[in-house]
Amino acid sequence: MNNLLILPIIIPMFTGILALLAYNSRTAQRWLSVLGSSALLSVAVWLLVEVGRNGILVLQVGGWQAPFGITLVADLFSSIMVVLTGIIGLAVAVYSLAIIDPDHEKFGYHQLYQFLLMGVSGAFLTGDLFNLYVWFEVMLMASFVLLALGGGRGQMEGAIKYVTLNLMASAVFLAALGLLYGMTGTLNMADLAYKFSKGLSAEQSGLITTLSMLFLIAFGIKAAVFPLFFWLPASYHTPPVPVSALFAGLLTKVGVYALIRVFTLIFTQDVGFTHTLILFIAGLTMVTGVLGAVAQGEFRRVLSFHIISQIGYMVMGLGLFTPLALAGSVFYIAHHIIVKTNLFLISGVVKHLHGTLELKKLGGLYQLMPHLGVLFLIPALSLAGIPPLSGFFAKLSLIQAGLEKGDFFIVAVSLAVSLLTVFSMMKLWNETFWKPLPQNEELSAKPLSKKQWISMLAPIVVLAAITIMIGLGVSPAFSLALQAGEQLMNPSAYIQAVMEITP
Amino acid sequence: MKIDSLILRTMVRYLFPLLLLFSVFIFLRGHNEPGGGFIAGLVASAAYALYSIASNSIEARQVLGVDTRLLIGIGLLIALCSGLPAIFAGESFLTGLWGYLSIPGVFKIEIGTPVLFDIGVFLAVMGVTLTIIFALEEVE
Amino acid sequence: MEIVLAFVIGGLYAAGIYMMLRRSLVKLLIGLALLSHAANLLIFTAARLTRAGFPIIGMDQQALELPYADPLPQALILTAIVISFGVTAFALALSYRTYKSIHTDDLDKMKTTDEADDSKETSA
Amino acid sequence: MMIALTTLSVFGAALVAPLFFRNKNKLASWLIALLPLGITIYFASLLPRAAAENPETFSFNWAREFGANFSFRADSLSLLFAMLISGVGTLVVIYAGGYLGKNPNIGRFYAWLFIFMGAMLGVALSDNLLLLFIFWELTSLSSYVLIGFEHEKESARAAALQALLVTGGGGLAMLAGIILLGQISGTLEISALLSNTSTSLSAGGTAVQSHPLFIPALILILLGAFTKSAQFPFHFWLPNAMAAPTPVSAYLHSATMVKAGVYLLARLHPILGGNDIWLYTVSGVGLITMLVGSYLSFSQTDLKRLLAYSTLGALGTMTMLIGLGTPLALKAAVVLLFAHALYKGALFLVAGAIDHETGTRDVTQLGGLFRALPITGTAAGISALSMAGLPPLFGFIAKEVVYETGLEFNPWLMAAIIFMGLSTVFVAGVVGMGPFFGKLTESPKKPHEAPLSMWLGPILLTALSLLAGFFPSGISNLIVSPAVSSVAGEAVKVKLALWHGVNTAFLLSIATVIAGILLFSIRNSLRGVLQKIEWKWGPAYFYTLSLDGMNALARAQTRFLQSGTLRNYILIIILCVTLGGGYSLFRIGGFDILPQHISDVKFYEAAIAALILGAAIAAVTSSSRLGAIAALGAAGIGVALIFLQFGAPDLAITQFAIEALTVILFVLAFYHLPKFTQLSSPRARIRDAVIALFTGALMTMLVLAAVGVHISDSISTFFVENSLPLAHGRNIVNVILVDFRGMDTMGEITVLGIAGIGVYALLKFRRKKGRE
Repeated sequence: MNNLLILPIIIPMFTGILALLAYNSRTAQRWLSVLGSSALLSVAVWLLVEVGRNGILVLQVGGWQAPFGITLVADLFSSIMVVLTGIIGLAVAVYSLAIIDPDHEKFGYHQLYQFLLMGVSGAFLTGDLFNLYVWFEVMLMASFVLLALGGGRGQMEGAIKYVTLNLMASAVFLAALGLLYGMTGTLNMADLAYKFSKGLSAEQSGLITTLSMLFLIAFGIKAAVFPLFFWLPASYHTPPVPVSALFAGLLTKVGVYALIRVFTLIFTQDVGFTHTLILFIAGLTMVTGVLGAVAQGEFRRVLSFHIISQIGYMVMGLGLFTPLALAGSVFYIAHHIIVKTNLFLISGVVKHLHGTLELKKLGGLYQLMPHLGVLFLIPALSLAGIPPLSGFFAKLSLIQAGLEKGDFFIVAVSLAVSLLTVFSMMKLWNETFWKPLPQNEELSAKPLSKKQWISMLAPIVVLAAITIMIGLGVSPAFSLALQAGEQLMNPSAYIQAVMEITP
Repeated sequence: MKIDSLILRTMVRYLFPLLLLFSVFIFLRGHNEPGGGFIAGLVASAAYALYSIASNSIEARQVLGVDTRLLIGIGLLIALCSGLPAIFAGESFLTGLWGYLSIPGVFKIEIGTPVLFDIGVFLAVMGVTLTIIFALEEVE
Repeated sequence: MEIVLAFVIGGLYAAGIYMMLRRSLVKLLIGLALLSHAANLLIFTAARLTRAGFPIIGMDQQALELPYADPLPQALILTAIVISFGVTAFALALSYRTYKSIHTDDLDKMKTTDEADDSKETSA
Repeated sequence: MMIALTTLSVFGAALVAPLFFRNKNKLASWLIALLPLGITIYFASLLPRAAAENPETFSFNWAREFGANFSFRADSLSLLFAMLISGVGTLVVIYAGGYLGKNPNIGRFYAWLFIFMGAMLGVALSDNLLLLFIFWELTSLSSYVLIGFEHEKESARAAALQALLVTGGGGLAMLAGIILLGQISGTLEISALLSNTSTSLSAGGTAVQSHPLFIPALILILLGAFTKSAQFPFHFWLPNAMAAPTPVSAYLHSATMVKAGVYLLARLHPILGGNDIWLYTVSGVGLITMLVGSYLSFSQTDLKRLLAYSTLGALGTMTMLIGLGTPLALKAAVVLLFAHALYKGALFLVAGAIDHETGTRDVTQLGGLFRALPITGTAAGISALSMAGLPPLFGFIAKEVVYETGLEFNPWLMAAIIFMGLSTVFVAGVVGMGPFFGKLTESPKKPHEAPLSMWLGPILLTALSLLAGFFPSGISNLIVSPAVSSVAGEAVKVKLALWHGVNTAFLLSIATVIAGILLFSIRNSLRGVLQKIEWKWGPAYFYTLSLDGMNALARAQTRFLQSGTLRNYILIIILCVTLGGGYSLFRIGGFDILPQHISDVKFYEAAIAALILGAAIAAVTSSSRLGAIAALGAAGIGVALIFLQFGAPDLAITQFAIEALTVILFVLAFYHLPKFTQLSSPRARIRDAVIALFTGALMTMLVLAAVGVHISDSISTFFVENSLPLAHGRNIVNVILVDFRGMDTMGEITVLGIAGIGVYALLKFRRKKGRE
């Protein structure tokens, strides 16, 4: 029993509700959003510290013993993810204050924002498959509205695709869930793992593997892996920048999280088939994503396709399925959440200055704001894997794991993709910062107050600092990831903690 | 959407309180018989929805008295808060705490936080349904 | 009966998917609604069927008599129904809004956000 | 400790440099040059210790998990290289102050220059391969920014990107190689690799080299070294990188960065060398590069490109020599490395001064400048003599050793070396003599002597060439000998002398110089002939081709995958479900899993089933919206009846209510939406129908399988038993909803609440006028 686990869920819920009740006051909502996000970050850090100190924490919600009630579980992986949610939540909340439209605020921006955080935290913490479905829906519903809020043509088209394809994912998930319950009579993930670990007949195990395909597809859509990623590039560049930033940082990672969770805990019957398939998908995801980015001519579209490509790396760790590889995935996710959010936030500054993000129309920013240039380079190079930034170690660990395991092909692919990432990041740099401002284009910045500038740039600076810190102080950060990887590879501790059985 | 009909209006005048009563009834029996907060919420909103069809959404909103979005918030808040006493009692979040509400000899009912939770569900569902219906009606 | 229902479920899925593959946004929505019927029925069937025996303990009883229908999937389906209601309502509002701003419900004409090289301003 | 601090202090200088130059202080560059100067002196003070095989080291446990330690080691090879970096660096820092004095972005320039310098020092001094790699990549990055310093020019941006992609790509290969090497040998510390008996050849170990993964590791590491040192076929980036400001070219592209690859080869020679692959690959690639660079330098007219191609020739020579690997060859490599840095650095700086003072770098437009630029001209002339290999300059000694090495092997190799020698003499003449002597030609700017900051560097470097020529033994004992020992992996005693007496090498050398001078005298007609030969199919062509190809591929695949058509997206997802599910079912032969305990079918149940199916078909085929909605509602009611029939009254009620509400919402919304139209072609419809039916069939099979396979009993018994006593409720479904699984319901009403907010926002949000 540890009610700390519920706080990352109910703090944003509470904040969201208060913001909803204060629907008439923009000021109150803005304050609530920042305060609530800060509180979320604080409890998340607290949770991580507790988990680091005491091992896996469990809360049987409602006091009903697993597997009967709903169990919340925080292992290292979960709590790392919740901390990241807190960081991004706060950063984007502060950033939003500067540039989000008053109309958006009037129609519930801050409320939806908090509900989204609630859904994300819930998804990271739950130990129950159906409950995971519910959190997914909370998250999705909030993201639907945020995506469509106040939109014109592009935003609506993006939203239609996003909504439809994500609903398909939910439908597949729900069907898989129903079938799984039909066979096993339980929904608790640890209980499922426990029951499977007691031995399955060939027929049973084969059917479970078949179901795992459905889960792979459902979570794969949410994670945006090949060939299920279409909703992402269709929509991520359409909403206001803070919304893109939040989505880019957190949402796909929930899908990756779910993939890693179920394919380390539950579906390990036929690793030779499932995880090899996952590795294959990872490679294709990397390649198609990065090629997509190369083909784009708009700042946020380039970034969106890069998300896909990077998802490939995260999934690659799962496909390799060794402690080091999973640690690499965890580290990669952490790194990517920080870096990608930051890049989107920077795109917002660019958009503010230029009024557009079409690369053709951009230019001259290095001359104008050299500091912004440096702030861009830090996450961009980190994403490309230039040492000693966080992205380098993320890739390094995966490459090491791949080479150790002898999967040379995927290593070669990941290295080649890495080079293409450099290429397209430098394309952004070239077009936005180095290239002189094209003729007959002019900067069209609406004046911002000093306060607005601070709330826009402070999150960017802080996230960049985190990237550098993770890079230079990689040892503590990665040893945490390694522990998380070990926990994922040996789920017995997880099962014992949830089922409260002693070995 | 508005249907101007005397018969409808008269009918609604009688139906409206009946439906509200019925929703309370469904809510109360929900813990032991088919029913519960969700369905009760739907029935209650049906009452207001009918009212708005018979007159208009502005009047229906006036009769309701609170903004529908506020109703959603209150419902969610009650549901959330029903889980909190358990925390202060040293139990897991959402653990049901039960007590008896009674006037000796007159009546005695069991009351617990899950009932509170169900009230939250009731209000939230009502809030959502009415928000949607009124908003749709007000689309030009 | 499971076999019959399995085919009904298959039919509902097929119908839903077929509708989702149409070019009209309106048909897509109907397809989604059909899919949610299919999913609900699937959970219900996969968890095995029992005739009669409501999972409700009678006022005069202290325990449920066998056989009874499994209450858990019912609760799950209830949750799923409600969620899909919310989603459907939202999707309807979304398509209304889309139609208002694009003036078509032909999905094949909603491609601007995916065209890589166009210079049209797409975002708001 | 100090040794790590030197590197870090240079990075520190990068941070403060922009502040230094903020108020255009003329002395700033002199002041900040004190840092690399001090570092050079410090390195010099370490030489005796290094020569005595007791090098300064420092180690700090950094990224233990990756085997990356912050460890430094200053042996003679490292110090030789590090002193080049900091020494030439000092001069370049001063020089750039004059060259870029008026540039508003000079602060930024220095910041990146110092980052580069720090990274280079890191490469030279790292004792850990991963740490070395990190610095290595930093040099690529900083050189990217430096090459693109004049980033308003398209050509500068393209050249910067090209350099980054080529060296960065090689770097990535090298990374894989390093990791493999580390996994084979169990350590990434260079000193440990060198001393470990299982890894170092000279220590007698062959375990590493006989490992099956050794050859891939070797080749990957070589790729890194070759790209960095612009070896064939990756050489094309170097001439293009001349788009950089001249101080950068002098520093990066002649004295230091391009030599990093050579340094790496030298450093790892005792570990990776001594096998045929090393011998043939390294010396072969070096040889080709030497020939290509030498050949291409004949036809150039741009001062910097001339120097760049001749640098290619020199880099090729060094690589070839290290590939050959005999003590003599290694000695030649080290001496050439040193001598080349001195004379080529000086000549690059001179080229910059000429460009700066006259406004052109085209040798056909330059001549007779000596009168106007006497100091620069002196430096140029003497350095050119060193380059041409004339005594008593250090270049002469270097050339003699290289020739001796050639003679040690075979006549063909010797011939190739002589070709290189010819081109060296030629370039020395064209760059160092041509512009200063002969007739004064018109130039865009009226020439003046360059300022002190810009001639100091060439003069000092030239002086060093002279000094080293006169006192070769001192240098040989202090640096060259121990450095060659490091490269060889065993103690090698090296003697350098200015005068060897008349031997074959000397005679050949004299002949080369004479022939070179002849070529120089007919340079214009020679160029005319050579420039007619076009090399369309060079590696640069393939670079462009592959870049364009990649771009085209990217666009094509994106247009294909991300087509914008939602139907296709849905189709692909559905195909994934069908294929993934179907294949995995097929794998286990699961198509015939059938339920064992099935309940019979009652008539009215069959009727409900028929109702649902009929409604589904009607919904699909209906041509009117209302019809489809009615059919949808009918299907929903059918589902509700099934619920009722099989013991789920709550579900049935909810389904009825929701169905009614949904139908109302559909009708209300469709009121505002267009009518059904037939949009798809009949073929598409048939295709979709087939796919839909397949998927439906799969779902049917899965349901049957799920009903048939029973792994464990449902947890529901618990709810049934505890609902009344513990949760105080008789309606178990309701108790599950509000108590046992209250969290789900909390989430569910939140979803509903959000949907409410969303519908409200979508319907009520008015876009401001004029924004769409």
